[in-house]
Amino acid sequence: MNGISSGFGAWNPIAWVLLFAGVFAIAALVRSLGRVDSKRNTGQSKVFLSGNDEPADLRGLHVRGDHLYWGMVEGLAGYYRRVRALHTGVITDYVAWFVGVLGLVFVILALVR
Amino acid sequence: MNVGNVPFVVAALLVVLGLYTFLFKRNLIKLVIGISLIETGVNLFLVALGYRTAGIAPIYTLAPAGRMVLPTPQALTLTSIVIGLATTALLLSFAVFVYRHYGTLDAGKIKELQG
Amino acid sequence: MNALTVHAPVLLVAVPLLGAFATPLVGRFGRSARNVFVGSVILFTGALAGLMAAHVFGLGEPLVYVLGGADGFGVPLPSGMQVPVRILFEVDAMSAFMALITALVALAGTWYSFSYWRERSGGDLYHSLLLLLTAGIFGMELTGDMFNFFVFLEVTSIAACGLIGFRVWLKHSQEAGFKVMALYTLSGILVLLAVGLLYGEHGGLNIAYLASRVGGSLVDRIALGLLLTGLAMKAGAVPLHMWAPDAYGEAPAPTSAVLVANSQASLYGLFRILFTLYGATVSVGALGWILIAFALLTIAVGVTMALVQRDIKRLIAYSAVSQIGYMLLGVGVGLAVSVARPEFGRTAMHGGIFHMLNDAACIGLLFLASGAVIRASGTRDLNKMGGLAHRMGWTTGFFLIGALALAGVPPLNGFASKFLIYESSFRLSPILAVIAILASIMLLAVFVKVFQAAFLGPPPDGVTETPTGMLVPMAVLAVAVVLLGLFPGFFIDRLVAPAADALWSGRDIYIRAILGG
Amino acid sequence: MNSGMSIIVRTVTRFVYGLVIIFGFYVIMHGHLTPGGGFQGGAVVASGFALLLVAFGAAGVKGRLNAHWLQTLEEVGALAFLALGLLGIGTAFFYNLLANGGGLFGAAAGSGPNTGVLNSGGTLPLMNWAVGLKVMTGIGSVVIVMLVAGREKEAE
Repeated sequence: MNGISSGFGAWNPIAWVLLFAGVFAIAALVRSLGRVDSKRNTGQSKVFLSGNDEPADLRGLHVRGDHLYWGMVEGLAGYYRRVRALHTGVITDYVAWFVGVLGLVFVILALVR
Repeated sequence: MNVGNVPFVVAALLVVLGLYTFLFKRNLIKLVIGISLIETGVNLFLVALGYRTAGIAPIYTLAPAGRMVLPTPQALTLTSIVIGLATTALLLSFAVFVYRHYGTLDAGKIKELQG
Repeated sequence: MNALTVHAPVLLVAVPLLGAFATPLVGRFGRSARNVFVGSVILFTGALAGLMAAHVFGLGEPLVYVLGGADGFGVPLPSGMQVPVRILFEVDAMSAFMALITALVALAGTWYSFSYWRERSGGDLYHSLLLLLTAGIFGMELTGDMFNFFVFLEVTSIAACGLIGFRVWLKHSQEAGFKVMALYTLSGILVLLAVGLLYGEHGGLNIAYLASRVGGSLVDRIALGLLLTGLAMKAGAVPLHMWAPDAYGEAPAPTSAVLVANSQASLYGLFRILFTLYGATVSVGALGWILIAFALLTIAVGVTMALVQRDIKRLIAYSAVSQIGYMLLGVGVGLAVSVARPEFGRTAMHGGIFHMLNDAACIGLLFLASGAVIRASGTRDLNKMGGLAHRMGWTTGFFLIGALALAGVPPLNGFASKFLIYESSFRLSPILAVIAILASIMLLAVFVKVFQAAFLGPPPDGVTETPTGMLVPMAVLAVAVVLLGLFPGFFIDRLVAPAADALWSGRDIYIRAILGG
Repeated sequence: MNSGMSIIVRTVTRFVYGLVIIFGFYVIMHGHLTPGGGFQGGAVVASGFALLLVAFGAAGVKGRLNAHWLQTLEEVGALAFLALGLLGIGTAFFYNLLANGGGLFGAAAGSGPNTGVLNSGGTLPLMNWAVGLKVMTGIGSVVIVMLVAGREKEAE
């Protein structure tokens, strides 16, 4: 009753959660068996920033929204230039799209039986 | 009087004219007029659907003998006119406020929301 | 079967409508009186939707409610002829399912509004419009009459645009209001033209009556094209989606959540027309592939455009657009194979319909959370916010749940429905599944961006946790998301399967409920 | 700001205004018998309001037409309509409880051409009045709001 099946594969979230809990339990067990010899407030707990010192004032140091995925957006620049050009913001263009799709649907409906 | 298919032709013309206005005019007020034109065309189409040659209004009070036209499309048309009134009023109020904020009614210049 | 259940379909429209008109009057007695009134109206509506759904799902056949009389849907003339003129509501499992979705979202959105709407004036009319929108959505979902469908469509258009442009002092909301209203009106008029064509051809407006008469004639096809395009526009399918980011982005946050329910109601109308009204009279293969083409474009363009947005509301709006694509994909696959009826077609329908419920919960949650984010940071620009997680633990948690669920991360609910869509669309054509999965991964990337930009980073000054009044509706939706994710089998068996089967194989039952025989 | 139009228009408006409103009420009253009804009659009455506004200007009618009160009456009209619908909920929503029952608007009206009985139609005439109230006040307040919205700019 809990799982779902597509006739091709199956999915049971409770089993998945239990499995993950088991894996986490094993991981926690392994971790608890490890050595505890790291020391706080020494060089060991310092943030490593390519060898630079950690800035004293963190204010304003934040990876902003646009900084993420700029490489990907750059790679898809051609695609984005075209797609953004479609969203002109001019209402008449939107209506033109509507009329165009309407015509296309009419043509398809006229052709099929 | 036999009107034939004339109302349907006029309705189609009105719809096409309205779409033309909507596609090729840039003034917001003209766009609203275009919408009204399409609406009028559709309303005319609905009324014409119920028309019968030489029919009289479908009201029994002091009705002369004769065939009546179909009342349902008239009721539909009335409802659609009422809705059209509300949408037109709302669109025109938006146009007023857009003009206040942007200082123009040119649809080509009112495109800050894009992308 | 008590009186309340019998009258539930009409009361679901009448009660919010009554509330909408009475709200400005009650508002005279102060803000808290108005809140109590609106809150109890929407609670009562939700209870009615639940009652009606329980009844309809138990009944196994459509519940028919005739306005103005209990003696069937025809008026007998002196000549003995039955004229099918009465307006009626016909509620089958699909309608009841949609009513449940609407009730959930409207409940959360309205309760959220009480704390969200802080302006001194205008709150009465705002809540009035919100109730009007809810009434219109219920009407679209429950009606059994094409013309009534058009009327309720226009009611939702007017109420929705009133809400989008409600804050008249904001420049962009006016621009969005005009554009959205113009496009809504255009699609509404074309739906009316289609209704007129169907009326002229078959002499009736009742969906069941029309379904029994409709064939594949030229007029029927023109009407189908108009309805298909008009409703696809109102649902926000690419390339007719341009209004959607404007509308969702510029509306007040709780309204955006309810607007999603509005789009889904249009989608419901589209499915109702394709499956129940037209059935297999026009090539289902072609129609199914039209839907699939819409779906793929919607998924791809929606998610890629979401990635580059800088405005948080607009970003969520584009991801909402992409989710419409998943519903179209599931149902389109189901429609494309609905004559051959392989088992995976039914699975695809289940996925698509289940995704409507899941999407309403996750996107609603995200819009509500974005309202809290905007309230805290005072801006909608992702480049100017950051560090909210330091002070707003609950909001962060709810946003995370919504985002992960929408991106289809197991074990949350988005994955359960997308799983069914992937597996079944793979059976039709592997390309479909590949595009759907890739887009889902990209959606996760989109929300990583939002999460990083808004919640992580150094703590900002003067930010406090969201008020409890706004957190509780978010919590309700978050609990729904988690429950739907953890027990998908239960919900599919009880809710989704009857609803999807009402479309997939319920056409004859729908017609017989009205016409008998 | 010039309030209103010339003396000729104003004088004619004084004469015509009452007639327009009475005609509107007539159309509402006879909505169930003759062409027209709540919406049309309400629109006629509202056109009377618009006439006043055009002739006397926004300032000239400030005391007579109050948008606030119009909006309240609009809500009352809508609520009355819904309440009339709920009146028949014993049978079905919008069930015509009063028709053919004697009493208020309860006279039986025959089928086919007749001379028209004002006291017939059951809840229909009452609904016409509710709709008429809503429409006349609704359109009236829309006209006022739009006129004021247009004038504000000039006053600045």
